[in-house]
Amino acid sequence: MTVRTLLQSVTDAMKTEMELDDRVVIIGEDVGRDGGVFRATEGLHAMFGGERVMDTPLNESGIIGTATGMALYGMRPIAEIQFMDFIYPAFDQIVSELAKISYRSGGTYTAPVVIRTPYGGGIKGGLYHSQSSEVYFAHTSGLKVVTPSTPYDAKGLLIASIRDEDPVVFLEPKRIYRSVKQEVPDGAYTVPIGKARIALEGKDVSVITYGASVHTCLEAAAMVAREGISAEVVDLRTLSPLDIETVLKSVEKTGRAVVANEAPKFCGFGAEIAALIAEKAIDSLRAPILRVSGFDTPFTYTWENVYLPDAERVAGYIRRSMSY
Amino acid sequence: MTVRTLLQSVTDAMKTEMELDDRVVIIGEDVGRDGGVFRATEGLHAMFGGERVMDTPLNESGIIGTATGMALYGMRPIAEIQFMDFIYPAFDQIVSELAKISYRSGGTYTAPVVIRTPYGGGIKGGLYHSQSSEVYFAHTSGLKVVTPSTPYDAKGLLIASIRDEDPVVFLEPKRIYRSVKQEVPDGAYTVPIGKARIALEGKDVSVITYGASVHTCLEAAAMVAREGISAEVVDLRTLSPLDIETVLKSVEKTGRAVVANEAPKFCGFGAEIAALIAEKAIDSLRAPILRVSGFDTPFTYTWENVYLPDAERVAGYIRRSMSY
Amino acid sequence: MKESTVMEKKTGMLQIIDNEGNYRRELEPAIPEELLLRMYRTMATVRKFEEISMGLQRQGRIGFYIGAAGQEACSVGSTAVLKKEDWIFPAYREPGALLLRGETVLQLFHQLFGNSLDYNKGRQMPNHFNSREKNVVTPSSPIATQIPHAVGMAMGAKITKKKEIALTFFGDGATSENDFHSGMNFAGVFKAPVIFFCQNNGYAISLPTSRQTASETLAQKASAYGIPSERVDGNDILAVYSAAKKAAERARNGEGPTMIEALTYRLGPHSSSDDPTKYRENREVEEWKKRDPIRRMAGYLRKKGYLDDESDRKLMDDIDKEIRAAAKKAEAVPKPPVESIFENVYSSMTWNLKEQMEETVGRYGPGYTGR
Amino acid sequence: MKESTVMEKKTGMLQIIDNEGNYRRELEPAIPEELLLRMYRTMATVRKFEEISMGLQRQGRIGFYIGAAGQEACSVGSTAVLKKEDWIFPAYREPGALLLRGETVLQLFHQLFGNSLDYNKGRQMPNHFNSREKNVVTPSSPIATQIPHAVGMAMGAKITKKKEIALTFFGDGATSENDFHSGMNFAGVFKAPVIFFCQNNGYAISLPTSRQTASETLAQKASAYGIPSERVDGNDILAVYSAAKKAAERARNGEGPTMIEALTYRLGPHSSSDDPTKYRENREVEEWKKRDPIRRMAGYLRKKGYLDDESDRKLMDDIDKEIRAAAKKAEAVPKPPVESIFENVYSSMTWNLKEQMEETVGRYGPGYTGR
Ligand SMILES: Cc1ncc(C[n+]2csc(CCOP(=O)(O)OP(=O)(O)O)c2C)c(N)n1
Ligand SMILES: Cc1ncc(C[n+]2csc(CCOP(=O)(O)OP(=O)(O)O)c2C)c(N)n1
Ligand SMILES: [Mg+2]
Ligand SMILES: [Mg+2]
Repeated sequence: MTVRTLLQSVTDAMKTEMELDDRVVIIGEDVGRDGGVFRATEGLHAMFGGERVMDTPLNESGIIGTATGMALYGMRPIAEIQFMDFIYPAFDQIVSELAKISYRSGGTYTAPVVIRTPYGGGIKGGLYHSQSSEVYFAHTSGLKVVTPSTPYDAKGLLIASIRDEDPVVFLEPKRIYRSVKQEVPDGAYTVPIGKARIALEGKDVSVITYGASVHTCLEAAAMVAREGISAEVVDLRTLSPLDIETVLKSVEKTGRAVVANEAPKFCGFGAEIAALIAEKAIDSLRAPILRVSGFDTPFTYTWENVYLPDAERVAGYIRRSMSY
Repeated sequence: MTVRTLLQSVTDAMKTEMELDDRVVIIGEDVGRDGGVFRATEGLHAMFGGERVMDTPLNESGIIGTATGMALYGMRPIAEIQFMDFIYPAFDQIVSELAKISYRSGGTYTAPVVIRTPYGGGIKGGLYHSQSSEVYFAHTSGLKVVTPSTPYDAKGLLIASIRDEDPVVFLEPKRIYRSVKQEVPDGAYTVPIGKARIALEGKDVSVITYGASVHTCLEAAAMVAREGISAEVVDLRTLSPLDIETVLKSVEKTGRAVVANEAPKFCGFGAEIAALIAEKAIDSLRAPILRVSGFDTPFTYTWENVYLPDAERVAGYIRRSMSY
Repeated sequence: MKESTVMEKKTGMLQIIDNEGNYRRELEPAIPEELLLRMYRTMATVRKFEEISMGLQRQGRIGFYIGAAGQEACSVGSTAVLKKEDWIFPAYREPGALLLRGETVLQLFHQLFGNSLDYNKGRQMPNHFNSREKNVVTPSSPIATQIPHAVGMAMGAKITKKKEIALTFFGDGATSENDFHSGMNFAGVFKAPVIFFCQNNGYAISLPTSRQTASETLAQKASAYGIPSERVDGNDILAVYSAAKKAAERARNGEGPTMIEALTYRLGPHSSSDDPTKYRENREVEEWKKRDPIRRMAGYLRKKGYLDDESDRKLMDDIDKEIRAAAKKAEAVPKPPVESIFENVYSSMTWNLKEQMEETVGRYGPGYTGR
Repeated sequence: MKESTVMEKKTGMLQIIDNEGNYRRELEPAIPEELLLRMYRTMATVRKFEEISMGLQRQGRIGFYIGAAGQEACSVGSTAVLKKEDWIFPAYREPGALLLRGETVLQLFHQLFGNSLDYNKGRQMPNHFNSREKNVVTPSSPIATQIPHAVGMAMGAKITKKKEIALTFFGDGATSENDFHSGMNFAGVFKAPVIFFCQNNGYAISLPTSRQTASETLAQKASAYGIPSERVDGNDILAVYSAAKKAAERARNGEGPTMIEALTYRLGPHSSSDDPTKYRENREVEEWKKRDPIRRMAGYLRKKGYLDDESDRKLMDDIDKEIRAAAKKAEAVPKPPVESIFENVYSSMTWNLKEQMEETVGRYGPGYTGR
């Protein structure tokens, strides 16, 4: 066990798998000598050389497209996109190709690519270094979408993603890259894809969340606990395939649901959670299903702290749900 | 008044606006001499010449990117994307640029581009000529998303879109391009963006839908009417900004909601409708909110008729809602 | 051979056989008779397969067809230089590549009918031929997306010190797409062992190549990526073969990628949905019919003494019978069962797909195939 | 001038002044003294602005900075050939373009601070300078996306028979992006009056140009699109000016687009977040410091008799004062009110934005500016 940040866990997961499996390679912009703009691949170029840690030209569809070709060929590429905000030039390669290769070929070809990308606000990145567009990928059949909130999960989920036969979009909450630390086992282990985690047990209201927002929600839960409200915080860990059972079990227990994330609200991932609850657990509900999200605007530089739901805002929604 | 198909109304809308406003130009693949693969621009190249009806190289981001440049310059470009399935190479230009230009420039620049694209299944187009990915655009702040279900609306909404200051993604339900006919006024008129339409009044259950599915839902409503169920069919017409008032009013009246569309269900547009109802009208509900959608798979060729929700499937959901 | 107004600009191109099959001995590649005859048979099969399939399409027995008539020498001539371990990343006008590698006409028909024996399980439109066994990688409809895949595969082969190379096909229109740019650039930078085979058939649906780009030739686009390129007469099987052979050798020798621009022409419509009279002159089509690659190869084979009237007639008869029998057989094969809709989205079925499958089976019955 | 190992490959480039300001008379463009001095002042302002802003960044008073030191001649020399009606589509290293057009340092600081006087209303990171009034179009962070915009604007000018032309800036890395490919190709096909100005500063963050593409030069990429191109010494204001002048004339005469590859170097880090010692040698930086474009221009101006020690010192003092005063002033300007978060998403506010705004105002109070 070593105390690691979330970022260090990401690096360690890649290193661990690259040592165990020759087929694992890294491809992306500045991932080599530079070690990545967030230092996620630091040291790996020196350890594994330029053929396994590939600096690419500045072109995201080339990164994903060639990674896909490598995966078709039997390799296990990890493609880094520098910021989620820059993933869109590769969108066609992701949604038309990567996501659909297994289906369109009747399963005769598979493309087990992991796309790692930092996402979310909180680093003063303004409009184009802060986005959370997970729903584009979660809506895309054929992709798995994973996002850890702790160093332990980051390592275990990333290793599971690398080993998965399906393409995985692995979203790294950059705001908490360095702020969360935890004892993390050395060597390989996996955290299963598709399984949520109860980050905090509670009985009055279910707060369903993921990524960096998990920590905001835990803070909010601590706030309302002082008012006698017992909030349960569900950390989804995987957005697709969703762990519907854990979500429903929690809501059936508490009778109240608040969905929290930092993406724009309209048609955001929170909508699916709300819709599923409204379809499958409506009779347990004692209050409207509330969503606390980013605003339906692009991200903003100066007002990022207002844009991002903070503990106080989440707590406000919890109270609103409780007092209904 | 002239009897027109939905497709003819689209053509007529463009012709009408091009005659009234020099700034309106058309840009896309095969839109010129060929008249477009669906013939939507037939005759316009002959009428307005190659400088206002521009055949482009095969590159969607070039189409949207140059259209955006023209719009910044004060023109009113209509960009055609041959199939919605081929819009993804332009995704970055759409979500990073077009949608965000007004916001990021503090409103000093605007980019009033209309992106027209045929979408949806029903023409034996298989995996890549049948997609309904409207939610990607509806989730993107800064874009308006419009989709007509009748020839009258097609013309009025398209003219309104061309005149709108904001970028509009105008989705044309290709399955009903030629099958729906209607008396349509000659000359210019608009149908307001952001206003839904009650396609059929009813009192027992609200069926909320849009595009080609409107007709499927009307058929389903006719089926269940024979069983004594009075279904109200709401045709959204605009997905973003959504006409929340009309939706809520209908659901508050009927107490039951079925959301119908043909896109994949998970994180699809139906989720937002369900979530909004669950947030704002939960107390009126007498049944779970149901969604009848395409499957959470890519589109399929051989089984397209099973993939697409037909009247019988929609009727099944209406009955399920009623018998709850 | 008369100069065309459409295709051949001032820049030269490699040509070995003329319209009558006369050939330039000093350039003639050494191809064994057996292989030459197999190439010829494959080209003729592609042509006949198209004729019959277009008929099926008009009768509504298949939904769509997208033909290769006039372009057969391109895919066949280039595929002929590969080893069977090499990989092919096709677009939609390369049934010849599959057939030359031994894929059966019957299998292609399974794809056209989208039946239960189709490798794709009926998920794609006709002409999206895929064959894992023959290393022909699943094509999609979006133009040019296969190009970076070919490059990635080739990079993979290089990294893992394997000898396999990649061949990818695309059209003139595809050179405008983003993925041409990214694929070519990555290939140049990583010296990937890949052959970029561009079939410049003069049009992208209705758009003539002269409006596709202001570049004099498509081949010269390769220099933007530090990649050598060659222009060949795409209706000349020997020219195609020779250029591809050289490119394959470069790739195998670690010298990196090559781009080939083959000047050719599609004699038919863009697809069964297209009306080419809207955008091109019949005169032009007639001009190109004179350069029919199959007739030209037949002329060559006759001159070499490998083919005569009788063997040619017999061959055509065989092909015709094989194809008609295969069409009949494939049409009789049932659809994949409805459950198949939900397979292969993920390596194991997720709860939401199971839910949707159960609902579907509830309605149509288990194993339903439409009958 | 010593040849660099990094940048100048065998292919030639236009150079007019050397490191000491000696110039080749036969190539010297005719630029009025007043304009030359304005260009010089602008370049010096850019440099000083950066020095002071990087200081503010280190003190945490602004969040980020992305500099142009060493590259000032590129944006200033090319902008100088435009008329004020022409349009500029910048990336992030062109404050010089705005300043030469008369935008104030104060306004640039409003942007860095993201305050209520920032044209962008505080929505973008520092260095995303936009000025509707000066026809400098709103830049974004994704690389190369401005290129097709410039082309579209130029196509629009051509269609509507206006005389305006477009100038767009981008880096060496940007030439690999999809939008370079699409923009260049559309410009070639539509003969759009646009100048593509590529600042090849040798690196895209950490990636050297030699790994960005296998193409010998970036200029030769233009030939893939039928576009003429020229390579110039990007640290030589006269060379930049001359090439841009020629390109602008071509554009105005209906001869279409031109690409300019300017060989330059960023003396500082990629941005305030970058550590360039990870990927480049100090020796290389030192080598390039000798070619400092401002020093070279100063040498030229002295030789022309337009500048001497005293006037230079006074100029630098003025600039320093102006900038420090502006920084202070901008820092004191309050943030835009919280309500502004919800503006300009649409031309009129939608119900969901109103709802979110009301909630926000409910929490922070109307007109809240953080104070
Ligand atoms: C991304 C994308 N845009 C548009 C289309 C529609 N489309 C199908 S084929 C085609 C033309 C392709 O031209 P070319 O590359 O020259 O190949 P050819 O059909 O001539 O063989 C177009 C525009 C598509 N399939 N994919
Ligand atoms: C689409 C996209 N991908 C990645 C980035 C991250 N990024 C910012 S600047 C940069 C390098 C740009 O290099 P170049 O075009 O040479 O311009 P320079 O910074 O050298 O002026 C990168 C990769 C980005 N902004 N946009
Ligand atoms: Mg073509
Ligand atoms: Mg650079």
